[in-house]
Amino acid sequence: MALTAELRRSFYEKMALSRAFDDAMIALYWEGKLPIFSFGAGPLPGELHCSNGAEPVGAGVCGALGPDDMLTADHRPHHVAVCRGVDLDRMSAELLGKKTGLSQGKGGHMHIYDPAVNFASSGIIAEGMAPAAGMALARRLQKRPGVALAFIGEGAANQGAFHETLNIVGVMKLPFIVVVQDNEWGVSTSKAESTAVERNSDRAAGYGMAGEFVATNDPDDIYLAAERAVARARNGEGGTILELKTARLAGHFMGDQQGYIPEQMKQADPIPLYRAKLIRDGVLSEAEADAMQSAATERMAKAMQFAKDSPYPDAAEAFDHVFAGGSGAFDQHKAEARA
Amino acid sequence: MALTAELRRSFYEKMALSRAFDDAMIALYWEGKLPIFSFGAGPLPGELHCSNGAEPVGAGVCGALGPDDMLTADHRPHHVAVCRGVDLDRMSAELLGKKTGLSQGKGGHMHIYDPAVNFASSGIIAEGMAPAAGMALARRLQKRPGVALAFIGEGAANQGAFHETLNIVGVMKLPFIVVVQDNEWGVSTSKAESTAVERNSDRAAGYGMAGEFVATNDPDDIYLAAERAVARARNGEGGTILELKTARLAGHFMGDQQGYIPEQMKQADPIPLYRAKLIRDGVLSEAEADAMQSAATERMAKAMQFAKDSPYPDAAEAFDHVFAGGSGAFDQHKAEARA
Amino acid sequence: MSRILTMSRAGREALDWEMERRDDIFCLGEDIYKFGGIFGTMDGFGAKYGPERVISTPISETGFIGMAAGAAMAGMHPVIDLAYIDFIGVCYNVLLNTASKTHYMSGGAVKVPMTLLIGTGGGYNNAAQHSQCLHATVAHIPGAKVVYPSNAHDAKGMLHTALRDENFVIFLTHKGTAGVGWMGTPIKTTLSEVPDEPYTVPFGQVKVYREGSDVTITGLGMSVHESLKAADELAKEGISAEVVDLRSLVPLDRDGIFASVAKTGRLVVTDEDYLSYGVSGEVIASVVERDPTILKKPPIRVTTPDIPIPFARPMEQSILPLAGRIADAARKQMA
Amino acid sequence: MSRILTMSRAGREALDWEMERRDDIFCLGEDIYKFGGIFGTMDGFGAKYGPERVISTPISETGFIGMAAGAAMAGMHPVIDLAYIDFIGVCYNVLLNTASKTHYMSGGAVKVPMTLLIGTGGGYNNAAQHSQCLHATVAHIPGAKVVYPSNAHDAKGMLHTALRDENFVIFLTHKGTAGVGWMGTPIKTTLSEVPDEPYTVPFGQVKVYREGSDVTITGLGMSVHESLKAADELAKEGISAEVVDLRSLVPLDRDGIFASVAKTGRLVVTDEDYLSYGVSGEVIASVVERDPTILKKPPIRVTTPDIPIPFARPMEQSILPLAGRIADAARKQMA
Ligand SMILES: Cc1ncc(C[n+]2csc(CCOP(=O)(O)OP(=O)(O)O)c2C)c(N)n1
Ligand SMILES: Cc1ncc(C[n+]2csc(CCOP(=O)(O)OP(=O)(O)O)c2C)c(N)n1
Ligand SMILES: [Mg+2]
Ligand SMILES: [Mg+2]
Repeated sequence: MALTAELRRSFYEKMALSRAFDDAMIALYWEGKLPIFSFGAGPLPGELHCSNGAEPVGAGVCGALGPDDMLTADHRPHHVAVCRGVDLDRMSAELLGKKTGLSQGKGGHMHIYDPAVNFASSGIIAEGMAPAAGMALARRLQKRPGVALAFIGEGAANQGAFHETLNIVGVMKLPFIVVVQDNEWGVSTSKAESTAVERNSDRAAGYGMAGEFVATNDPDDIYLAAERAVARARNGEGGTILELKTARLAGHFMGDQQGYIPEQMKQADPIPLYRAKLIRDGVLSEAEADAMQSAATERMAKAMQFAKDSPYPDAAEAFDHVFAGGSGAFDQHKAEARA
Repeated sequence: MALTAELRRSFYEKMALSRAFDDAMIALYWEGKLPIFSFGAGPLPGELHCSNGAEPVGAGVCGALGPDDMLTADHRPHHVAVCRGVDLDRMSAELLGKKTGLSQGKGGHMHIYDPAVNFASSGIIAEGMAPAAGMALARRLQKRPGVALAFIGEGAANQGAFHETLNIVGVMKLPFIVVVQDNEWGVSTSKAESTAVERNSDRAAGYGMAGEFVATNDPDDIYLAAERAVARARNGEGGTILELKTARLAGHFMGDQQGYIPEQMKQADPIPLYRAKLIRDGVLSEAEADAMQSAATERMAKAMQFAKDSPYPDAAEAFDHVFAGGSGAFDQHKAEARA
Repeated sequence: MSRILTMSRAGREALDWEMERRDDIFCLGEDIYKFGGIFGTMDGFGAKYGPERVISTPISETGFIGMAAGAAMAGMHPVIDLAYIDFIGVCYNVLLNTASKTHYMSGGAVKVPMTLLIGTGGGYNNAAQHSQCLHATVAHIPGAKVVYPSNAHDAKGMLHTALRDENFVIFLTHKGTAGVGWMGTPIKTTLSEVPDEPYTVPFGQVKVYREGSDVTITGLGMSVHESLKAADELAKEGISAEVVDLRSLVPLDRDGIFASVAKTGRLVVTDEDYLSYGVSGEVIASVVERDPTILKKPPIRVTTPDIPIPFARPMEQSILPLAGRIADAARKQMA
Repeated sequence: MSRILTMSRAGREALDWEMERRDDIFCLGEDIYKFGGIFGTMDGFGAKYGPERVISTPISETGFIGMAAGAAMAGMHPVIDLAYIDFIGVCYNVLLNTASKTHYMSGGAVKVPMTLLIGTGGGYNNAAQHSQCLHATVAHIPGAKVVYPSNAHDAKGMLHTALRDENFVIFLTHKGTAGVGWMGTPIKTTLSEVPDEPYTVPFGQVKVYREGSDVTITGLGMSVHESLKAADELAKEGISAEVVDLRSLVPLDRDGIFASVAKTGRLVVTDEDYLSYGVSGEVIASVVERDPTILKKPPIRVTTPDIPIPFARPMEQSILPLAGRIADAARKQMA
């Protein structure tokens, strides 16, 4: 699909919505955590890894996908989830641990699952690599269309699962794309400190697959590279390592002071840049851009209201969903434990 | 060191000794296992992975090493151990599970340790990668010389530990060499079926290190490539993936019928080829070669006699060496268990 | 009709029957296309079902077991052959955090139906890295079912059950019980009359292998057969031992264990896994947390002690929970 | 001289003292150079000891922990920070087959002295993959020592002991007990008077935190402090609870546990790890295999059930072994 004005406007809309999601969650996160910080306090407890700055990855890559395609994300899933079209109300409710959440409050922000749009995420580094490749294999066996994508960080590219999965993908020529989101940091460790090669996309040669690198953190460029990768996958030409330079503007997680980041490594916010570009290109007017911004903020406000208004799950629900369909003896143990 | 006639003669001697070791063990292995095969039967029980055909790797690489260098090998360790100079009597005794064995009968053929020559081996695929890199790191911290080498098979190059270790070696520029012994097979799976790239040495670019590939299974060529890799490591130029085409003439392990190997993939025996070459080059006469052969056979016969004449460990020794220096409460449990 | 089969052949029959009828099942594992899996469970499947459904993988356990989990999430039911349980160390995260927890973490939105075949145990001088049981290590994971047939009848019935389960099932078989060519003559008590027709054996029920009135001996996998040997010895001495096969670790049939001990009043727990923090302690705790007064004597554990498995035969044979040690423990109970 | 310290500061003091005097110790882990480790055990060490001895690694646990094992074999004593125990899945083979078994498999020829620092536990809504205890999973490995201080005094003394041990020591600390900035106000009972001077606390000895005569409550890590809270409650009701901190899982002080239960005749076992195949069963089995008749009542386990840790606060708080559940169990024992 060509990079139409309509498509580019949708990129901006999605990026704005993703940012609205993170900003709303960040604001809520600090409730109950000041003056004394504690992961477990407040209405949004636990670790929170926000996507501020990575929105172009979500918008550009998801823009190149169809409904059959399958995605796994990592501990920083919001931008991919929002741009993929994961149910915003239920995702918000999940972050707050509510019964109406996508996982009925069992998962939290690192464990976002929405089968309706083939989206899954989890919190162990590089954990999503192999399952995504397996989803691609499943579709091949089912003779159904669909490309699988694993979204990981540049830090995850040094985990064994990265290597094992890409080698198998190469051998089987599976329709698989690993999106390496290079935001320069793995917690406090820079890519140069952790990675023996400048570009992970250069590792593609070691797996008999294609490598793509986009340096701009611009959704247009990301979309075009993703589209090439998706086309190869659909044509049976196998996998791609798609490495995208991006940004991490809100720290590793909430509470990270980022004192370790030197001035010259401060990263730019891609959203105002893209806004200016679209206006320069005559794709968007200031007024339209503002309208999109406020639409995003309103939509997110609605989602947050839904989440806040939703009830918490009952304590006893903790015993549900351990096994699908239950299991005789386990139910008994469950009953005992409940008693 | 130049590839002198003396050195080449020593290659032949070492290869002959390694082969004598395997042939003697193979002969013994079948005692007690016919007509009904059982891993656990006979004087040499357990799995046995022999090195027949891989002798040039041991001779050529070890020929380029010094006493400070450190080696880890895998489940197929004999050729590396023999060529490194591991105590032949005690290694033979270990395979037979005798008290005089290198591990006092606790290890068996997959677990050969001889600190006197910095040699270790173990049986989980690619398990030796990271420990070898750690030995290199230890020497750097101790300000002592020494290059570390991990000997693995081409099948092990698809294990996560391969990737994680090489990336760290690349980042830290450690004096480390991974010797990828490409004998074409991982059990019944060919390299083409398991590996997305033709040469693992090409994966070196992904780790910012050098790659070397030797196609001949000839100790002279292997020695020269290994010497280059060792020189780089000693000069602080970092690691090397040294991939060596070699042969697996006695099957994956004893009992492997190898029915899966097509005619055109049958592999040549490197020892007669090298013998002919040395004679062609006037480095060795037929008589000298024969003398070396029988010297090897005799030396191995002596080792096997030592092993056979040695006593088995007492059953109760099973409780020793769980912890260095013992441990109060464990000793008590040990005593209870012994009672 | 029915015939006497080994566990290996019986298991193969179940998998073959299900694969013939269902497109969602496919097999993954090292060397399975040519070798049919460590226990021959997929023997001949390469030729019969082709390389698409019988996939020989690289030596990349995190890769292919993780892929199996993803394929399961996408509607397939993968059957994976991991060969030896000693190898779980290189793929443990897939078991611990992915396959077992995704259904829960998704609030039931995502199912992960997959069956992982693993061989356990030693006794054949394969040393510390190829002889472990480690069944407690996988049974401690919430969200994974763990079953452990010890005979051909259960192997077929429980594999049918596993293949029809919507969850992650870890299907353990002790190498010495399977009746495969590389382990010598099959153990008689592992063989059984196996019906041609498919049938299921439910998870979570102990099997009383042999009724007895004096002492309960619990076992799993190989230790069931050593317990039966011991029971024969004991019978000659007039001691009537009841041999209880746990069969399933998750779910565990605590009622079944308690019922037998309540009857005999004496308990010997056998286990080839390491002593501490494992199955043996759990079995004893399950009994006494209900009622310690049913015990006429302190229960005795006959297990592999907390030591790596030694290679040499005299050492390995002495530390395994073999019939001799089991019978001695039962005699102590009667003393 | 001595001061009140958190576990975090106390542990740091021990490591700092040893590193100042010994060249064989160096540190490996993710982000330790800039962040000083999950518990601040290496706080400021980057600046003090430099990047050669305080190495921030890539996210490659099999790589850097395997390297630590190799460095140990070559004469160093690495101290590794693995952050959360939930991550053992990606490096389990190094723990299970390399670091723990090499000394044995080499017949004592090769030593592997290394200390692995790991954080455990939940209670702060970090969900199923960042809240596990899994201490039973590492304690089941033969050849690894596993210790678990619950207060500042033991944290310093046991870390000195670990750093002077010739073996692989897994050093566990419950995140909620460490007294680190991201977990809120430190729990009072984790703080202690800590001498400036170095001292060692031996492994394999339980610590009786609080003497009592009616019921024994065993705990480890966080559950010690929940047990103490429960004991306070119970005291008001005239129930005298003895709180026993296991402190060390390998070796386990079975005598110490038995002595307390022999005195009180009643046993409540607390554990934040999953119920089945873990520490709670082992503690009960250790007691009754010696003598079940010392128990006046069936022992009760108060643990995290066999379910993944749920995210939402109402669910997580209900499944953890907190003071309320512990006190109820003790009351049942007295009823
Ligand atoms: C196996 C494993 N090791 C360590 C962690 C802890 N951890 C969580 S996020 C993170 C950094 C990941 O960096 P990167 O992959 O670049 O993603 P980013 O946070 O930059 O988006 C680490 C080390 C983990 N979750 N899993
Ligand atoms: C992690 C792990 N997976 C599987 C095995 C079983 N196994 C032992 S040797 C082997 C084949 C290894 O092939 P390669 O690395 O090429 O070495 P070769 O046998 O050819 O010398 C396999 C799969 C193992 N020991 N460890
Ligand atoms: Mg990053
Ligand atoms: Mg090979």
